[in-house]
Amino acid sequence: MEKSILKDPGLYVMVSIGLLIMIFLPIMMDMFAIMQITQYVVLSVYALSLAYIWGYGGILSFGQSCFFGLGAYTFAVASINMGSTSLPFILAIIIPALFGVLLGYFMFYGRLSDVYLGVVTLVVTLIFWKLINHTAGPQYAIGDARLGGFNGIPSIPILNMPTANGQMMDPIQMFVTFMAILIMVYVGLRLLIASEFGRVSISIRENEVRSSLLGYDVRRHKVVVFSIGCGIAGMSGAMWATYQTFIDPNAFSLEMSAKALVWVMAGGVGTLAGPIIAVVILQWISLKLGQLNIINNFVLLGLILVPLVLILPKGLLPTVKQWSQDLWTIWKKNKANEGDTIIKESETVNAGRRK
Amino acid sequence: MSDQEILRTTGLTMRFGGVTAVNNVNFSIDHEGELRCLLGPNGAGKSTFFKCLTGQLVPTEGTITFMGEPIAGMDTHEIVNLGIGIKTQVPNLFNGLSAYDNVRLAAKRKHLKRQAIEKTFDMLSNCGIENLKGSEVGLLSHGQRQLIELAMVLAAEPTLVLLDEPAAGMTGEERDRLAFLVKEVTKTASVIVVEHDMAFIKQIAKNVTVFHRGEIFAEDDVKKIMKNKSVQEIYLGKSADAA
Amino acid sequence: MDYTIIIALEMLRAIAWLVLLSSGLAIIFGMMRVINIAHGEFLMLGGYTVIMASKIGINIWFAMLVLAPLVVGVFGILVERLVIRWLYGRLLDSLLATWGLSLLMIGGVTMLFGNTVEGVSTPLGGFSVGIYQVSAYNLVMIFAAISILLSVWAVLRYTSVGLIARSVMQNPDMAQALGVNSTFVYMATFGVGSALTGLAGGLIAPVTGVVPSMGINLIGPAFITVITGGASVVTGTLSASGFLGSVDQLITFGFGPVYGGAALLIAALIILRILPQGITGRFFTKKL
Amino acid sequence: MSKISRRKFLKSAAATGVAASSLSLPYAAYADDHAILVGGLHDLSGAIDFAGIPMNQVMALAVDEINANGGVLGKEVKQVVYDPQSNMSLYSQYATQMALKDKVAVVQGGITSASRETIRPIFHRFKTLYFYNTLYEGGVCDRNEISLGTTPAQTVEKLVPHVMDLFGKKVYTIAADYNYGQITAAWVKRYVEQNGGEVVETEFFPLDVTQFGATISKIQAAAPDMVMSVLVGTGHLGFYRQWAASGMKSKIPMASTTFGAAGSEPIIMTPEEANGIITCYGYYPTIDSPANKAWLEKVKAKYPDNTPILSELSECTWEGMMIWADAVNEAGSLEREKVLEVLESGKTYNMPSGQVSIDPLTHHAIRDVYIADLQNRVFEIKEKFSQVQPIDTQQVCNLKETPNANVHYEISLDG
Repeated sequence: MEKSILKDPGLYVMVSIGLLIMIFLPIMMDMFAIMQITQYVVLSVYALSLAYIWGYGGILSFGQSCFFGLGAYTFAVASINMGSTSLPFILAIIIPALFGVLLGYFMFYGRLSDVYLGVVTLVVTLIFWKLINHTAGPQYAIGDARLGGFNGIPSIPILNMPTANGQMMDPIQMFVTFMAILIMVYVGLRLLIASEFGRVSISIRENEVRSSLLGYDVRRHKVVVFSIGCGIAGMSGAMWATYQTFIDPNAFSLEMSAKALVWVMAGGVGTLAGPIIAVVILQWISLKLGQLNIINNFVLLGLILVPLVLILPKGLLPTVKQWSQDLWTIWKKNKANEGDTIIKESETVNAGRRK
Repeated sequence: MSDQEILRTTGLTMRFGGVTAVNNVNFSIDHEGELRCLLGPNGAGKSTFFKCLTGQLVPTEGTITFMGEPIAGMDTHEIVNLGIGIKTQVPNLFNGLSAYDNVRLAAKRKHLKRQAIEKTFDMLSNCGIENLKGSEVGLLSHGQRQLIELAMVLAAEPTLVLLDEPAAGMTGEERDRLAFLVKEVTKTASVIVVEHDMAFIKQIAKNVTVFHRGEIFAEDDVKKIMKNKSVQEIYLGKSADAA
Repeated sequence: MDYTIIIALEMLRAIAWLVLLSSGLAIIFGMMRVINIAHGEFLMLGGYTVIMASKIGINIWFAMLVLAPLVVGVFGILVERLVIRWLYGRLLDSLLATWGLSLLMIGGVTMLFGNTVEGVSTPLGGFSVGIYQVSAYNLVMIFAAISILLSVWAVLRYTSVGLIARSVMQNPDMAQALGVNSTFVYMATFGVGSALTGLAGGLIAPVTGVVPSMGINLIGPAFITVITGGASVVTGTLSASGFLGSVDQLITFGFGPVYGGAALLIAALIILRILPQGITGRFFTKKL
Repeated sequence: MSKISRRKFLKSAAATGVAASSLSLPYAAYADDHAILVGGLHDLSGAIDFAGIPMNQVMALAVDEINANGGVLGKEVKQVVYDPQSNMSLYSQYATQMALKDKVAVVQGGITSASRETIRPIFHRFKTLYFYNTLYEGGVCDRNEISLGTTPAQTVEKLVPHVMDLFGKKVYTIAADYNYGQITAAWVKRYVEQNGGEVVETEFFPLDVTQFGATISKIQAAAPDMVMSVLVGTGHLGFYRQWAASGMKSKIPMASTTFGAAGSEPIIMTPEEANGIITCYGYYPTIDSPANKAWLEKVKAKYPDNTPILSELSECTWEGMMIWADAVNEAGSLEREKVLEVLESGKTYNMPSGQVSIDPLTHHAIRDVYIADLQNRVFEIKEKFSQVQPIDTQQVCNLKETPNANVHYEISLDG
């Protein structure tokens, strides 16, 4: 029964794919393509932050961009003031995580749940968005960093190499670093989900009342899960800021929050790989659309999204899994009918997560 | 057996808006191993009473003392960790997980990893549901779910076990198993059972408390209660005849 | 003294504004548990209806009060049949689908009508309170808000349609078991909610810039009002609009619009923290 | 009196360092068929497509015109168009794509300051010549960018005395709460005071505000002689409507440096709401010159059905293309350095908007500026000022002294 995460082939497949991309892409593709893909990597980390707290903690946040933005602005302000980038990058994880603890305490100890939880996160995000938009005047500066209001903060330093000489990363190095971060976040989350802590998270997602009746401190647990997600979102914000060398209040926008929801939903709630795939596909589509100029791109995006929900209600990855399992069953049956030896059924992967 | 008082409520009252669901209830379980049945028609306040005991509801007035410690107003998980376990009226399980995972999540509260797994298997076999261990519990029958929930409650080795209509939806065989289990439990813990099934009550209980309109109406030996005219009037009527 | 009257009037108008923006959404969310992210675009569609109608010479009042609700109501029913009905009980999928719908509507309206269309001016003039000039149209909006709330209340309270709607709202399965055709009720509810939204969109058309992207600024306040109000359509909308609108206006008068907007959000946050089910989740629970 | 705060931003020149040095630099912008590629980066969908679409249309027209006159260096010019969908991350991606992959010879575009500050460093880093054709708050100091739009000093300096003569000395300023609004409001205050007037109140509005009842009451309480509006965006359109609805429009006159900047507000607003608003821009379609009339004909001929709404934004896009083509032909090369040298030579161009030259010190346009009174959806030009200097940017930027600058200075005025 007890199946170790380390025996899950899916994990190794994903990590190998990730490592292959990390190593071979810089050799195979031109600089421009690498920079494009770097963007998908950053947004994938962002998508993972919501995929984790929603899919494995049952916490639906409509305000994930709040932490994304907080991370981005933390990094921007800290790195402009400090000159170096390593400490600001760490701060960009810690500060959103701490804010996540605060907000989580406010929400979960207020017994908010369901859609109300969503709305509170949304409202908090709107407050941030409003306030940061209001910082156009010269009086709004933290140290050397002007917050800039609607126009945002330009000229954010590029990440330094973590080595001693601390050189600025070139696009390839940035890609490799970010890819490594993505792989680490993915593996870290998989391990976390498979751990005892993760199992409790899932039990809370499944049945909050029963979890507390078993003596689990549901609220504290949720605060921890939430703040882990916030820390990851903050880190992705910092990656975004340094990738773009620019950040504006759109980082806090509802659109940014909605995107995270869309990626996770489209990729499949309760999976980690699904949202990453969704990021790549949907971002790629929107990029390609902008180059086509056939009809209004909002129309096209809408025409893609609406049927997507109707056709793939469970999201991309779970549906594809389901289909391939079905196909497998049919194929097996045919084989059996042909009188071949029955293929030993491969056990479905079920390491602590639900299909 | 120790003589420490297990549970005492004083003036326990729970109001929802204008409705008083539990009214000035003074109730006690005096010693370890006691098994008490709660009777009463639907809406008499039994389930609300349970919810107050487990901290799912914060009582409007009154005190609850468990093992000498006041627990009214504490959080559910804190109370549970003091040693109260509850099987709710409608089985409250992790529907997406297997029976094994369900019970193990409970066992983990008291035991370290390896012991927890042993405990889980013990409980599954004690409750006669070993064969269900891999099944997703959302897909099982009501009776099976009752047993799984019972296994979860017992896996955490509570001092006081609250069982809300445990026999509902069970086959005869399952019910016998349940009666046996409940008796086993009283060796190490006290038990409060809410039940309508008189045959089952007779099978397990000695002392009975009757709830009516949120108050304690009568409290006595099971045989005497069943002969009590006014109790029969408010509640037992048919069941008593049937029994 | 005049200034006090002006502030009071502005508060009423701000409240009416929130009622108009949110009542259609409240019906759809409160009764169907469907989050319509495209709500802002439904308002926009109402606005466009008025503009297009008055462009071809239709009386503006007729366009606002009849055509806008009609067009958006029919559009709503169409959307319900094509998209929403597959998503009942799937709150989040409905969110994703309606987000797609909102993009589709912004782009579609831009393609069909263009993003720069000639607006209509506010009917009625101004009137004066002491030295101050106030738009008479403010009174129209306040009156419209009151009428909408009253009629929704009366329909729910006194008609058999209202009873059916309430029963479905309380317990859809049970209502179905009693022979209520809940498919039809849902469709009708979405239609009515959309029509009210269309009416609101029509009514605000003369006082806002009607452009395809106008919904973005409107969905936030509408959504927050509905959630803060809680499950009861009429009392919830009224109490939340009343509270949030007053806070917003008072702070705006005192400290400026930035703080007014922020105060509205913070007020909503505090309410949700104290009353996690919205205002009517705790108080007025028996009200409609 | 004024102090220019030169806030020392970390230069994103940082960005030029390692990254660019490892790249081969794209100044030979030939496509496979040997046409010369030029990039157009304007929002064609989303919230500000009303501004982006006309700019893109005019750019296409300019490309046609250039090709009809024999192209550039004898080669055909081809437009590469991407739609950033009002989305900053797409802006940055497309900018990178144009610079690195398409290797375009020049890019015209960016509308909001945010979009410009997203793409400007990218073009600077990859040495792709960039024309920004929108009126903005001023202060960009980057030799790689030519900014053709007007800046606040150019318009406010002329508009304020004009309207103060007309209406009086007490001014109430309402402005959008962002850079452009804040800076323009500061210039308004400075020029009102220089002309012996007083700004009784300056109020800032977040861009999502749609309700202006409180402000309208406050303005009435303050009883100014005129209102100066620096409102922008779709939410703020509500102000003009609510202002007219309350009956105030006939009582307190209004001037603006933003109303109708992209040409759409006068159409969305009814004449009852918008008549009499005094504005000041570098271009109006109603300019009475042969050059402008001929240009309007060309636009009409190319877009008989979907004629774009013309404004300073679209006209400057035309200028951007024509000036670039002229400079390349004169330089005889696509090499950025040579083209920039021609652009810095101080040449004067005859454009539909009048005389335009490029200030070699700031790379901003020295241009004619007009004041117009809006009547029945038509800007009636009241006054023309020739060869107005971008003095705001000139205060902070000198590209002769610091040719490698890559900054957007915040121009702030104290007192």
